Amino acid sequence: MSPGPLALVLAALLAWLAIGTLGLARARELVFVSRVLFPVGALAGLVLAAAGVIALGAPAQALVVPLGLPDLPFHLRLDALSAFFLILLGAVGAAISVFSAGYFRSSEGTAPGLVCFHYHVFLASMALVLLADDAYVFMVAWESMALSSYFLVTTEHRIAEIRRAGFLYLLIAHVGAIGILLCFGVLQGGSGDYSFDAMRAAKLAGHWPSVAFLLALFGFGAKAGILPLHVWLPEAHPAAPSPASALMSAVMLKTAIYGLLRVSFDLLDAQLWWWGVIALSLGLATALFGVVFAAVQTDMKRLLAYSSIENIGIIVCGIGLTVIFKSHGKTLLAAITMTAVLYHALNHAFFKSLLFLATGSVLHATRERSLGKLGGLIHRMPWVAWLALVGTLAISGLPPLNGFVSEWLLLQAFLFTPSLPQSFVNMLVPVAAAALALAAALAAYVMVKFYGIVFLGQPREPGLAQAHDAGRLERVGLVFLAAGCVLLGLFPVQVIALLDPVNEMLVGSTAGRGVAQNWLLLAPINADRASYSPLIVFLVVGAIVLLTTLLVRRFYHGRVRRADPWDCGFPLQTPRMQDTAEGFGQPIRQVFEPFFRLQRQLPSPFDAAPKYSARADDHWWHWLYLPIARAAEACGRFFGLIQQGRISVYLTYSFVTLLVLLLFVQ
Amino acid sequence: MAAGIPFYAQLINLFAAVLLLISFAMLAQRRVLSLIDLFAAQGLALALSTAVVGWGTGQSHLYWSAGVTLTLKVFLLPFLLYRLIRRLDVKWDVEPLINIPTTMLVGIVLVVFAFNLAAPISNLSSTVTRSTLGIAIASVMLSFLMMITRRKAIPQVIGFLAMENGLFFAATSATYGMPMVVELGIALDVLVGMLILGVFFFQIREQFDSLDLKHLEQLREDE
Amino acid sequence: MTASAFLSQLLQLGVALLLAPLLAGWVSQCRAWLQNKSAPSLLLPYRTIHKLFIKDAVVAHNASPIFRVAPYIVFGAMCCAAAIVPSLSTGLPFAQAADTIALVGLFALARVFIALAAMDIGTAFGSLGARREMFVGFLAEPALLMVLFTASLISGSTSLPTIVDSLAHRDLAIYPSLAFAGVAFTMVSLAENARIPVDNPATHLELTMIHEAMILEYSARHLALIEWASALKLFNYSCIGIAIFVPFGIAAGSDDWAAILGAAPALAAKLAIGGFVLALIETLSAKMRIFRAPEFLGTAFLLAVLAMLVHLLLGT
Amino acid sequence: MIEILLVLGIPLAGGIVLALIGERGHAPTVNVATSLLTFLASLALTARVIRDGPLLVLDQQFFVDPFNVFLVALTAFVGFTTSIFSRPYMRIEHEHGKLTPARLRLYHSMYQLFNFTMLVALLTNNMGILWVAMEAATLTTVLLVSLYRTPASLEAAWKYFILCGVGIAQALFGTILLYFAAEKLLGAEGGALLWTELNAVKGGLEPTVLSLAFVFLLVGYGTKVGLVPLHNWLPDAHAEGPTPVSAVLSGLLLNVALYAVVRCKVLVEGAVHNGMAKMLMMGFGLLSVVVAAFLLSRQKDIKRLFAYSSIEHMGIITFAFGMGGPIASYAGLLHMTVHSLTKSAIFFAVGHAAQKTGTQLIDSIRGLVTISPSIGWGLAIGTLAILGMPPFGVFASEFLILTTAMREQPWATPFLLLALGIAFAAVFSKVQPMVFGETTARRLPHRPAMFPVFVHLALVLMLGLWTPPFLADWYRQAARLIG
Repeated sequence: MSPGPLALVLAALLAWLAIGTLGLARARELVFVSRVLFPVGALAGLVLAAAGVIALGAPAQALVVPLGLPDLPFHLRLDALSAFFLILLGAVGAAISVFSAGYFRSSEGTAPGLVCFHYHVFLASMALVLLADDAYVFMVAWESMALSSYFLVTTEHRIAEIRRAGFLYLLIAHVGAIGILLCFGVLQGGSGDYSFDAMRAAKLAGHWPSVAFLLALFGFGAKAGILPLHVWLPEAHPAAPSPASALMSAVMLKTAIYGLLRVSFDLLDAQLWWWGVIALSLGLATALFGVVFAAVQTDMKRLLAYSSIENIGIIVCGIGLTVIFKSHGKTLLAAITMTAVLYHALNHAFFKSLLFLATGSVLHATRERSLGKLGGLIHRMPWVAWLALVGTLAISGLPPLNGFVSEWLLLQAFLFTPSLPQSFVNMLVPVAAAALALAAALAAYVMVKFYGIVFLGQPREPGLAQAHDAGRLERVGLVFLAAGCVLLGLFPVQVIALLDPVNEMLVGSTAGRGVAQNWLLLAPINADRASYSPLIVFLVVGAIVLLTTLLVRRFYHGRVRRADPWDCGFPLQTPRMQDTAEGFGQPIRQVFEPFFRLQRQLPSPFDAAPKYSARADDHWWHWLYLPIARAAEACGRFFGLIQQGRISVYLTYSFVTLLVLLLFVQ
Repeated sequence: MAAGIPFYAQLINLFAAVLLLISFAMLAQRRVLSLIDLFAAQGLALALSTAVVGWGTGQSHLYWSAGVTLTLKVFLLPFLLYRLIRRLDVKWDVEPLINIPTTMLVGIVLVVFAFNLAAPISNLSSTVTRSTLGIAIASVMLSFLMMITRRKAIPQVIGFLAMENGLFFAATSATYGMPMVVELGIALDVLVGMLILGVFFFQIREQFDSLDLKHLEQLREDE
Repeated sequence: MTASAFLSQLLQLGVALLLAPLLAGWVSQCRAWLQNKSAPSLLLPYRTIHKLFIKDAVVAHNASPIFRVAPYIVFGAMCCAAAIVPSLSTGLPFAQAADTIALVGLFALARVFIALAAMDIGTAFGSLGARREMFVGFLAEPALLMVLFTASLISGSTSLPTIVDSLAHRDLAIYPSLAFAGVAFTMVSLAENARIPVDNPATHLELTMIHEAMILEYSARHLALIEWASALKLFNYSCIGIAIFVPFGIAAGSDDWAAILGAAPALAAKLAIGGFVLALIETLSAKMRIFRAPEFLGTAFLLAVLAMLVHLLLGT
Repeated sequence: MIEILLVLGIPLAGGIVLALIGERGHAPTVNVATSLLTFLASLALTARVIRDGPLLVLDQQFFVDPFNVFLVALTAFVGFTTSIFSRPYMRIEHEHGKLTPARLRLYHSMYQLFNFTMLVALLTNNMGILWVAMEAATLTTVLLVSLYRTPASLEAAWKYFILCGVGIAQALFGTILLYFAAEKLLGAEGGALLWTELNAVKGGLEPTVLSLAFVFLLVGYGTKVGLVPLHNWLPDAHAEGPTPVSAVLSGLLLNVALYAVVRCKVLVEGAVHNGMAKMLMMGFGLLSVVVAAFLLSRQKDIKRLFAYSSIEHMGIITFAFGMGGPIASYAGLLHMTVHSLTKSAIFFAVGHAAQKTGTQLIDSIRGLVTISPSIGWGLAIGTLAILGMPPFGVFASEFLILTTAMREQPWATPFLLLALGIAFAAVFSKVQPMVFGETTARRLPHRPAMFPVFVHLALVLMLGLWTPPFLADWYRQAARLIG
């Protein structure tokens, strides 16, 4: 084995597999599994991230492992793109592992060792996806990833809902995987050589590149949750234990992004502008759809899941723009957009896992997932609440945190769009920018709802008074992720410089040199056109806040008196008078009514125990999935008619088949 | 019958015609016992034609083959079938699923089809008996049709055996017979198959009190 | 960064901080005149702020630190925004650190914090206000961004000083896109500054209030900071409007101090007119139902997008 | 040569011995021992072939080439593991009063004879003997299918017998036509039915005759493969017979029938160059995949479910062989191997599950992992493997088939995508609640014989990640042979 980062990555990968196996061997020993195995797994994650950082700057390393099919051994390759996503996986994975060490307790449905096994296989297969350099090992890793995460989703398999969610997840993942498989079938160009090197070299003629791209979009889109293949996401994420949801949302969705980038920018040698238009439109639709649905959710993990759909939409939209730029040879702009895409992927991994883990802690402390039964947890769980606040602000895209940086870059890319040959695309771009801005603003709405209802206000249920804060290991994980959000937000120039090799590789140009005017100032083209320095903004806001406080204390005073809330003088105040999740989402439900399939249950005026309920369902179920299911059922019934038990009829089939074939041959 | 072909070939053609005729007769026959008789007659025609081919072409192993056919299909199987019917006490007439005129019409279409099918092949053959291939195919198809149209177990089996006869005829007429080991194997299979079927009849009767195939229509997908 | 640039920066920040309450006072005075009421003093906002600072802060029992931190952050964000928007001159070195997108981001930051603080106490009004504020914000924010984008597209920059430079100091050109953007901006400003027809800053009627509902629980210095921040926000919006639509008179760079000081009367005049127009609009229109707000803001958003499209279509 | 004689002789002798000794206590052990010996003999044969290369022995009547050698080993192996599985399984069936000693005797004897016929069919070089052996395989299994003597099992056996009998009669006609065509080139005594001889002269065979012959052979052997619309016997026979029989039917018989089809296809392809054989096989394959996928969603009986899954997989393999080319044929061979291992493992697990819960109805089996983790996980893993989840071998072959199809026969891929998706949904949605969730059954005292299940699954896993070089070599040579 050649030394260097690849060796380190492989070591981490094997370590994960070994940990998983150990967990399986000692499945029932909770303390061993949680206090020993998970932290060691976290260490492996850190090693992986470090190796990724080293590999970003280094030339690509390749390795052939004599496994797999006889003519197709496992090709592994560590290049800049893989390295970037490995950093993401390693860093976020490490944090989630540490958190998990404190999270998994006994008396959960599945033995802890089994969870440990699936968890680490999941991690290892994601790493392998990123390393894969031929279609076979890619697919093996890809499906292992789906499978192990399926088992994580169905940890509590006794609940029928969760089984249903798991089934839906695995089904869509599998159909998507077949799409990817067919995509590789196109890419190999009939050569029978499935290594990525051969695919890079293959020159596809005619429509084949477009077919490959569309198949990739379909296949990876199913995993990423692009409309209309998103339906599994809001089901599976809430069903899984929180660390698993975090891992799926933060990292697994990114492997789909990785795959899309790998296929469209690495394996396909030229891009067509209309691919970009498709990706852009789909991405925007996904983003808007996701955020609007997130706004009306009442389950905190479902809300976050829809928010993941939104973020994936933003990323895909960025990919679309990159394709448009690249196809017109504007490599510098493509590099900027690509930077935004990668940056947002990284950011989303950090803040979304932070939030999912926070919901995990809340879930543990309160046994409650429904927003309507939470509230006021900032007093009971200060650690979780304050760290979640960082995540909330970051995901809302507020300066100076990380979410803002990537949105800023992406918006800049839209603004810099030069006039393109297709006037239709020219018109699309501003509309896309507007839609993106709308999605970002709605995200803030959603996150205020999430944070305000879970952590602020008064506890909506008496039981919440017993909630306890996260344990020490959990806190470490959360702090790590929150720190990541802050650092990624404050030092974009350094991060973008790190991304340069990836840009160089994918779009043939670097953004870093242009983007970084100096170490403080982020300026994509030049400082006159646009610049942003989060550190300065942070320091200035901080200084003003500090100065104001000091001055107020200096010239006036800092006295505080505690009293009951005033509330316009209303005498009776109960926690139930606060907005519920439904209430908070109601304006959005009203404004975006066509988005939903609303089912309201209104009480009659004479109802003794009036009950009101409103459900916002996904149209796609009724437009796409149920019709497919019904069509399949109808086909099944039709084919069932063929087989109606009578032997004469069966003999007739044989006979007719024979006659028809004889006629055919003649 | 064109002139100039040897006498034995004319004989074979005659037997072929008889075979086809018997096939039609079986298609039209309602009575089980008569079906067995017809089956035996078909076997006899087959055995004779095999022997004639052997005589005409000097292929001595065809005599063996004819002997096996005679023993098996003229004596042994009809005998077994007779015994079965006596033991099972099922001498009823059989009413086919499709009425007999229709069946006959379909049968004629099949014969035309079979002849058409065989025509290009027959011209390729070097054997003098080549024109009988079409008849062989036709009788196979007619037997197939018979199996489809019968609603009782025993006539269906007789159809199956008649189909085997057609195949044998094809083997002897078109190619002067298959290698001996194969023929023996086939014969053994037919015999064992018949024995197993016999066992089956008893089991079915035991279960359903009848050999009507309508009882055997429970496993299905269309509910 | 040169010393004069730094001075120019400080000067404009100071002007904003000091003039903001005055502008608020001016608007309410105009409004009173227009409505035939006796007008409060122009300096009333200063006195109110001072009075509030003196008082003891009353904080609800279950208020979390977020509640107490929020006013400072809102104030900080608004100050920061004021440091980006050119009022007298384009010599704003700090604007390099934050462009128009960051400006919108800062407004959003303030909005999110005030909304969170409103939800913190857990009263019915608080969460109602927070919900409505975010509701208004989700349409106003992208609309504002699109207005700014239109200007950015014209000038090829997202940095406000550069925009002003290019709009004010180049050859005069007529930009039809700015007409759309102007209407959109006016609508957004009304909504964002809690003005009629979207909100009414002078009411505590539960059915209508948005901004006031959020800050019901605040008192003393916290309330003072929030009031000041609101005034700053109004000032900022006014300056943004001036900078984009009537940038003439704003000095270029930070070296020509005569020009910078000369810009002051122009600014005062523009603000005075702007304040009057605002009061006029408020007087002439009626408060909308909250669910008419999305129609209002949606129109603004569409107009802003249209402005961009018009710019692309007609080009310059 | 001695190895071939052993491979064929041991099961034959075992069958006779088992028929003679009747149902004594040690009969299952004798059964296992016979199968073990057969397996060892096949290993010896394999070793011999690895050392010496292909064999052609006994007056050219038997031969071993890369195509059949692994199938022989596979057949012997699955035969062996199934006999291990059947030992406790049949004992418990006996204890439950479902079987009498006489029927157990029949079962053991016929089981060995069935193995014998399979091995003959694989090893013979004579197309006529191949036919005889295929027919004999039907005859031996038909009694096994009706072993329980329930109405349903009798019905299934009757359909099996008649449909396969009629089908295979067509194959005989095809064989006659083949002989008819070859005789002119090879002479009546010149081994005109020997496959090796035929293969040598296939270019000179008359195309018209061979086209017709192929139709008859395809319809004939295709009935046994279970190609739609000739498949109707298959689900019934699988569902109503004892589980070990279902396992060998799916795992072995279908393979051997497909082997016969492919042998014929090689000859026909050599003579007829219009791609007729390819088209027919691809068409039948696709039709089988699609129809089976839709029917999968209607199943209520767990064994029937997996019977349809066998039809689906046979369709995939037929499609692959039809497509041809080194990769697709290679994939077809691999798929034959892994399908037979996986499917028999699934049937083992299903058998135990059905025995534990006392029913074959899917809706009545719930929460297997709770009552017996090994059965539950065995079934879950087996199902995932058969559905084409990596890293199992089924995935490897489907990978190759699908990617090749995408380039060579793109029109077929939408159907494959649709069918695989629906099959996945159908099977997994039924198996998932069986494996997971709250259980409905109580614990039964007996321990399941899960050893064969996990051995099979381990092998399938291995084939997904690593193929032994000699096996890969055979696959490659056989793929070249198949074309």
